[in-house]
Amino acid sequence: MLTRFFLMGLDRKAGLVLTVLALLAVLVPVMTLVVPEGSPWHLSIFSVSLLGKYLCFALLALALDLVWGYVGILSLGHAAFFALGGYAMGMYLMRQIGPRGVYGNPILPDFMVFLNWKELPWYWLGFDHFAFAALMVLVVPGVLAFAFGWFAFRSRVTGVYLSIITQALTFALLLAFFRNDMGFGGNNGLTDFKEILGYDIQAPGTRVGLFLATVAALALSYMIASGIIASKLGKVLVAIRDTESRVRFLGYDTESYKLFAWTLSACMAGVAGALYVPQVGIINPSEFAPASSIEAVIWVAVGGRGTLAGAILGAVLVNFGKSYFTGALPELWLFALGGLFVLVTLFLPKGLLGLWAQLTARLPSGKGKGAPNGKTADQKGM
Amino acid sequence: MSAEDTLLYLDGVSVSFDGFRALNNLSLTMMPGEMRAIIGPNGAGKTTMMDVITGKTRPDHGTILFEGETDLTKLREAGIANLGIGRKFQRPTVFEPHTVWDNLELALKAPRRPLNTLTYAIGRDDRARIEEILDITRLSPKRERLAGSLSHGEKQWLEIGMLLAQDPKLLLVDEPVAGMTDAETEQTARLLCDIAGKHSVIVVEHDMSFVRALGVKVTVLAEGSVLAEGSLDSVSANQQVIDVYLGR
Amino acid sequence: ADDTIKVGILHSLSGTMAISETTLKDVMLMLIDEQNKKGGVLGKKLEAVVVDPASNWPLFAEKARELLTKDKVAAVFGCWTSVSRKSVLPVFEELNGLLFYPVQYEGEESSRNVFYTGAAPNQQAIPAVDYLMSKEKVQRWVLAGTDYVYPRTTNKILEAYLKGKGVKDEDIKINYTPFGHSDWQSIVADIKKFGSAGKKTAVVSTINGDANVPFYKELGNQGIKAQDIPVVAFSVGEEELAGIDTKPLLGHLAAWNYFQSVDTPINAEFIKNWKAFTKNDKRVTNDPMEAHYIGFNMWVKAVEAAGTVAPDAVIDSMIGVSVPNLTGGYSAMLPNHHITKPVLIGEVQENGQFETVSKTPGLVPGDEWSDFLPDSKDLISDWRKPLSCGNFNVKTGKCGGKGS
Amino acid sequence: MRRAFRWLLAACVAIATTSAALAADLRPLVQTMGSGGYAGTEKALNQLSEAGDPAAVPVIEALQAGDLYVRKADGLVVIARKAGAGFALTDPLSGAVVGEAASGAIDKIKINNALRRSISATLGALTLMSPDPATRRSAAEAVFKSRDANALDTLNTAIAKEKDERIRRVMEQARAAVILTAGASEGDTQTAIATLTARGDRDALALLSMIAASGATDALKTAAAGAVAAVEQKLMFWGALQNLWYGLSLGSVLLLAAIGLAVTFGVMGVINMAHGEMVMIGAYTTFLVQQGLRTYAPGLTDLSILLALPAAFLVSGGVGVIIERSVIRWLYGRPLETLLATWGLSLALQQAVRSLFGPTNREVSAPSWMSGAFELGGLTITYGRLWIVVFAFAVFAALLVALKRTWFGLSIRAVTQNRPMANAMGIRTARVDALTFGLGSGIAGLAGVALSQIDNVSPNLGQSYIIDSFMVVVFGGVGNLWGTLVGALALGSLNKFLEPYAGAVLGKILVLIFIILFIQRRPRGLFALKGRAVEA
Amino acid sequence: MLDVRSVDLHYGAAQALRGVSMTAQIGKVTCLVGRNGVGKSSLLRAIIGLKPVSGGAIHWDGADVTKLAPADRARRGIAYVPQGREIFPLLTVRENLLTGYAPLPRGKRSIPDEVFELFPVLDSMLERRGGDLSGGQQQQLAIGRALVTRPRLLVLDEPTEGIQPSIIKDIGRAISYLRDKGDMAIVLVEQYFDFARDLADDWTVMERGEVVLAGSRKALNDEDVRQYLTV
Ligand SMILES: Nc1ncnc2c1ncn2[C@@H]1O[C@H](COP(=O)(O)OP(=O)(O)OP(=O)(O)O)[C@@H](O)[C@H]1O
Ligand SMILES: Nc1ncnc2c1ncn2[C@@H]1O[C@H](COP(=O)(O)OP(=O)(O)OP(=O)(O)O)[C@@H](O)[C@H]1O
Ligand SMILES: NC(N)=O
Ligand SMILES: [Mg+2]
Ligand SMILES: [Mg+2]
Repeated sequence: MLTRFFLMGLDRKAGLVLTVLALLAVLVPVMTLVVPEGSPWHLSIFSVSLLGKYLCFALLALALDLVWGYVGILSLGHAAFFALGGYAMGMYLMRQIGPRGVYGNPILPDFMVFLNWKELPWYWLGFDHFAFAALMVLVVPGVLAFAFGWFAFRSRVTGVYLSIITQALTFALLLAFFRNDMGFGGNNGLTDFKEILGYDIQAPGTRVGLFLATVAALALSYMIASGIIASKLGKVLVAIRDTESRVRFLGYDTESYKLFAWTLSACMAGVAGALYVPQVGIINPSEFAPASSIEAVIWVAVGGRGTLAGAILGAVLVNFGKSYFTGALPELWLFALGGLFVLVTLFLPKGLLGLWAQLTARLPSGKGKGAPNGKTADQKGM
Repeated sequence: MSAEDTLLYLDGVSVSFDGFRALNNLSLTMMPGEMRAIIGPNGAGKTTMMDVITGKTRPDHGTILFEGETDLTKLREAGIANLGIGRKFQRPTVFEPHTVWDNLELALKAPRRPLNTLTYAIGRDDRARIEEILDITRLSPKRERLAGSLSHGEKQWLEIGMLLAQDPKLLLVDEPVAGMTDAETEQTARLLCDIAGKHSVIVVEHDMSFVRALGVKVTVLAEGSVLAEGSLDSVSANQQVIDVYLGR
Repeated sequence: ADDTIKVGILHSLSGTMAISETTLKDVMLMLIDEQNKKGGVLGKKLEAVVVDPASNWPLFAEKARELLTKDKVAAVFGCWTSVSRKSVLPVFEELNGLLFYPVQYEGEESSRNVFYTGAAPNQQAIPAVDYLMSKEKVQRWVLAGTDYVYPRTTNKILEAYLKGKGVKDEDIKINYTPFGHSDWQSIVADIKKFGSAGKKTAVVSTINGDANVPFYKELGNQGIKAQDIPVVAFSVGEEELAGIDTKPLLGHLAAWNYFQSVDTPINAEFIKNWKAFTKNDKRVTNDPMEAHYIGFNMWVKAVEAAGTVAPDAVIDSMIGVSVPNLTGGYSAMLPNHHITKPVLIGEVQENGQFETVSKTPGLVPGDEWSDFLPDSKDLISDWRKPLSCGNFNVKTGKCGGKGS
Repeated sequence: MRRAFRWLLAACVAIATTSAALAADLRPLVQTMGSGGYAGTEKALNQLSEAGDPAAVPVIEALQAGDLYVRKADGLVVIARKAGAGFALTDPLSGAVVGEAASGAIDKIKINNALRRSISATLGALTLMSPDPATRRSAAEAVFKSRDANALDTLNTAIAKEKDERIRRVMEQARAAVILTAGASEGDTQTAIATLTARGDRDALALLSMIAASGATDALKTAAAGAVAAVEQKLMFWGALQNLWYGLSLGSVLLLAAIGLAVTFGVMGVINMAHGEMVMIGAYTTFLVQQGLRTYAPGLTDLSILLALPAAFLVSGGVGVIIERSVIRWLYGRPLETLLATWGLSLALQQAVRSLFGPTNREVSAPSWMSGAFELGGLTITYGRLWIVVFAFAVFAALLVALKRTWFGLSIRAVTQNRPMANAMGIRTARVDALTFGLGSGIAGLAGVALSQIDNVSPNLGQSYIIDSFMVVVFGGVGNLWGTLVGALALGSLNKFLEPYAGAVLGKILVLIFIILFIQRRPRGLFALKGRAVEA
Repeated sequence: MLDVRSVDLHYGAAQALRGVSMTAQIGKVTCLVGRNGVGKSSLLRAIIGLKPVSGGAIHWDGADVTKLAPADRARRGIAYVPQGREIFPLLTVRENLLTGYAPLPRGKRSIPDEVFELFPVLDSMLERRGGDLSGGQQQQLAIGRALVTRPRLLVLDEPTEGIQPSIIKDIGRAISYLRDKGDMAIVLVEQYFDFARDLADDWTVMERGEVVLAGSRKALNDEDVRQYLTV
């Protein structure tokens, strides 16, 4: 049954995405660890972590696209789930520092020591175990999303109202995590990690390992998401996006559908955050900033909303652009990026992948999925 | 009359919007298998009555019972639909980004929980049923078309098809033949007559030839309550009905 | 290998911190330019590599890595906020790079790869409070700050310090606000209230960045005069004042290690060059700029002493290097990678400058581990061999903080 | 201006009432002001104060104004005022012209806060008998603050001579403060307590609490304690009102920031992420206007804000029109993509301003009529905030009228509700769209003018208001102008109500949580549109 | 006179109109009929200008209006009663009617009495929001709104849809009245055959995007037309 579910989502596009990911999973380790450093085919560890970071963002974008592209819930607070997953992982990593912190306190992280904390707060307990932390990576964002969604969907909060309260949620979390009193390191966040599962976090092997884990998580999430989309559940979700009330009159309890997709999406975002933190080496409240969530929305839009592959493509391309431009055009890059966003909206109304869809639609087997001109789907959306 | 034997039982239902009474102490009963035509002036409250039955609008007062026991005013839309009450809207409302086929598949009677739909695989029976409905609605050639690209009348047909696919106990049909040619009107009337018997149907229409073709009991609503009830001929002869509705 | 030596500049040019950091990028470009006019370093020209970490902390780490591995810079001058420094710190330690950090900060850190040219708390906060206590006879204190680590830690240190001086709990009021806080009406009114209890009151402000302008505007409008309730700030310099009408703020204070108004020939020269370099007669100078000036000159000197830009050699030769600061003395790099600096207290003037009203007689050595925090008072840092330790515990005689 | 006037008056007094001999006595004291750094100046000032001779007033005022200098050549203390390239020197006591000097030839006598305090106290004591009522009044206030026992005799004389009831009251309060601080007979103390209770402000409270805690007799202590209670009661009442005012004032800032968005987003449905940048452009326009006036018409600088209003409206509005014509117009019916495009525009606009004006704050100074504060009962109301409140309401009312009562407003609403049909009705939708977006942007520009008075004029200005603005519009109910008004005021007041209890950070968090919970109860905002019309 | 000359129209790749030509004379009602989806509404959209044509030309009053925006066509006296009403949901009934002022010069801006005479219900609901009206009331509003513009070419897309019989009769009378005033051309798309037959001066019959039959009522008998409407 499970295989059938996964196979269902496997169309040509999915095949392409998975092939690319598989290629990455093979090529990247070889090019970094096997190919000698002088060779033009060598990939530096720096690039591996960078790629890993892009893929984490891609996973976040995928999660967002699931709810926005297919259910019409425009979350302007998805980075909150990402950050919570990241914090859960960060807490584990902090605990792994052990007595190697500057104050040499075996239990308390440095920031607690210098703020005179005497003992570990209760919510830090258990995070010295990887399994517990890994569970929390799913549970914390999942439970928050479930609770939030349960109330919001039941109250029939939709459209911009939903978007804005998701933004309020992440903004409130931002302010809360900024507070040193919260016990998460305030603005400085969690950083200076040493090892993960006993491996030196900066060792090339570990970095490649983390990268592979990210590829695997992204591939799995992609398969889950496209499986859902291809199922009848997916059709119900799209119908909800378009005309929710009509779906209700057909007897579907739309709230539980939305809650399902929403919670699943939050968990995916949490996983993305958890993989992100060890690769970039820091988690701090700015991940909760509303702008981070908006950026994630932008990645999806650039890639093509409602096309899972587009979300991935958009996240990788925009972030690659950001990395590249901030180095190459440090004083002009905002023009480049801003201009890119404007041009994409004007000339690629369905995102980069819309271009692909347009091209393939001409081919005889194109079944013409998606709205005729993007109009109907968007009018009600958000 | 006791509520128990009825399929639908409305008693003293009132709805007002900002002081305007759209339904005024409306009472109406439907027996299982019955088909009823409802006519009445524009703004009489016909659509509002359907809204109240299907949970779209909450009544200010009054009782609405389904199958003599279920209090519909306590339920939400999906719950009501799952009891077996289906509806066609006055303005055709279909899932525009879905194909005609998918619209029907979504409407098709089947378990409605998320897990059910996640694991749903279309079977031979379901396929056959959809084909059948496509034939009835003459949308077969357009099965792969997106519903959003259908013309007005085609959407009307698609929505009727969706209602059939749902296979509800009670069908609420709001102006099914608006925008249809005379021939299609006749065909629709036949279709509804076929359905009646096994199902109960409430039809709202302004097309008198259509109502005549149905040949069922007619209820005339005006200003939110029942003005007259009886055969079409008897209500057409009613002077009040002529004054407010039929005209000269 | 090449005929240039690359120097990385890691300051935000966009986002919330651009307002402060862009200037530091410019001053670095000027310093590098001047050095090149003098013939460069080790006979090679210096080449600046500018990147924009965009006020985004993970991006700081990424850009640091890029500078060190891709551009192979010999040293990096950068960061402003503590979080950005914390974010890049593991990168510099892993890749054995050099970071010069030019901003006053909360202390409690000493890395082999970082040189802290801004003030530690004992080079700014403590002397400022001393001044208020002795010269302004302040007895009651409002510690107002932005809610993040630098103000929190500074206030923690100050609280301990003040209590040590006999200030009672009820005479200390601590208030935190979010970043970018812009509505100061009630807080300023509260300060006024707190200050009208009959005891001389002062505000110690660790309010950061954007929040300062509305704060001072509100102070001015509600008529809090420096002679009644003076405000001493640690994050307000000439650059920040340039955005405010300073007439109502006459006499409010700031504690720094440098003011543009400092009347020394070397400073006059610096200011002249700066205005020429930026082609803008109105550009002001400030303390973190001086810190970069000192840090850069120290690096040049250390590289020349070591004869190479190889990190290990430079790190070793940095300690003890002494270069002129802009206030007329010499600043020296200490074994704890902090430097010696004079502490100046200045009062805001109508022209947006500070007038020095107090200057420490000698130079104050930067103290990385505060003596006023229980867990750090036994720690010292000394990067000279053989100790080579950033957190040596003098009680246990071991490197590595309190533990083993 | 006023200072010069006062100086003149004081100078007249000095000449009229003092003999030349006395002035001669002061001269050596004045001469010592320039030596010994702050401590030396302070010492000389104290001696001047003890001398109690009003002839010293011009000297001290010059010191306060930073006009007192030492001539390097001979150490002579002079008043120096800028004249042409150099300075015109006068004798501080006689006012006689001494000569001229280049700026390098004289040294300013510097003052610090401690000195400023002494100066106010001394001037207070010395000017209690000034013929100018305003001077006397501020002198009395200065003495009240300094509680300088030296001033007691003069104060008594002044009270006896004072004819103006209100000034005498302040003098009596000053006297009470001096007495309570220095200690006096029980009877005098009782009177002082009564006087201060009548004053009833925080300063009075501080003094009264002091007596309540450490009065000489139990009777005094009880009297003072009673007075403390009475004053506290009163202050609490005013405190609550004050808080309400803060709420209103914050609310009107939110309203101003949000109201343009209520047009571009609320009415037009454009998720306008560049709204904040329109505000920012308005603020920079204000800066430019002020800068321009400073250079070309310095006399009009006080009016710069007024001139900036139309300018900012036109500039921001113009930018809005350009944006609409070039980008937004392709996106109607695709509201989500407006988010992407306007976000891009917002990045580019920020960077453009950064490149043009530099990354740092720009100074926009407050005109005199927007500076300072006045007391209204126990309320302190700053002029700046007051004008912003008035302005916010004026803009709101104007917009309301424009949208509800004019043909243009009707076209806007028709176009935004059904663009093709409006076009078919004969409404030129393209023009209406451009003007509507321009209107919203122009209003944002107006907000920028106001915000330049209380916040940073920096490239980040807009970013700090965009989220709040969206919250306000959505909280109030999208598409409902009244909702925006009430939403802004409600959120502002709630914030100010929470702040004293929870602190600014937690207060803000609580407000956000409140918004989340509130939307659960009213999923379409405060002033939700109901009925078929919206569901359709 | 309206003169549509071999117009083509596409939705994306799908062609909805193929070389359609028709005319409508001043003082006459031209009835356009055909089964669902044959392209009647598409033709009307082309005439109004809401959908650009991909070939052919549209002339009105002797001028080529093919390239004009809908608003400019409205200013030349073309008014439209769309299928599905398309009233402005959040405007009140009064405001909906006032939008009809757009093409009128200031002096002529008033609501003609005949609107309220025809549809008294509108008069009693002036302050209600258009979107709250019942379906039939909205249809009446849509016709009323078009009349406010004092059109010289009135284009109606199934105006009787959802309207109670007595008012259908009123609308029929209104259309004949407007025709009989002699200064207006009327194009009427109608499925309700009896209604159309009573009003039609000329017929145009469509099938699959093409005009298959056209002519005056005298020239064609009912059965000629009807054959294209059966299933
Ligand atoms: N949300 C609302 N606000 C105000 N009035 C409303 C609202 N909903 C319905 N009405 C009014 O209630 C009355 C009944 O409307 P309803 O749609 O039920 O009429 P109907 O009988 O279906 O008419 P029709 O035959 O024209 O479809 C109408 O006058 C309508 O204007
Ligand atoms: N927005 C659209 N996108 C794509 N195709 C469309 C669109 N609107 C109409 N069509 C198609 O164009 C053809 C003509 O449609 P049109 O609406 O003109 O028909 P009609 O004659 O008015 O039918 P009805 O009597 O049902 O209103 C139909 O096949 C329809 O599917
Ligand atoms: N180090 C600071 N000022 O954040
Ligand atoms: Mg109806
Ligand atoms: Mg049609």
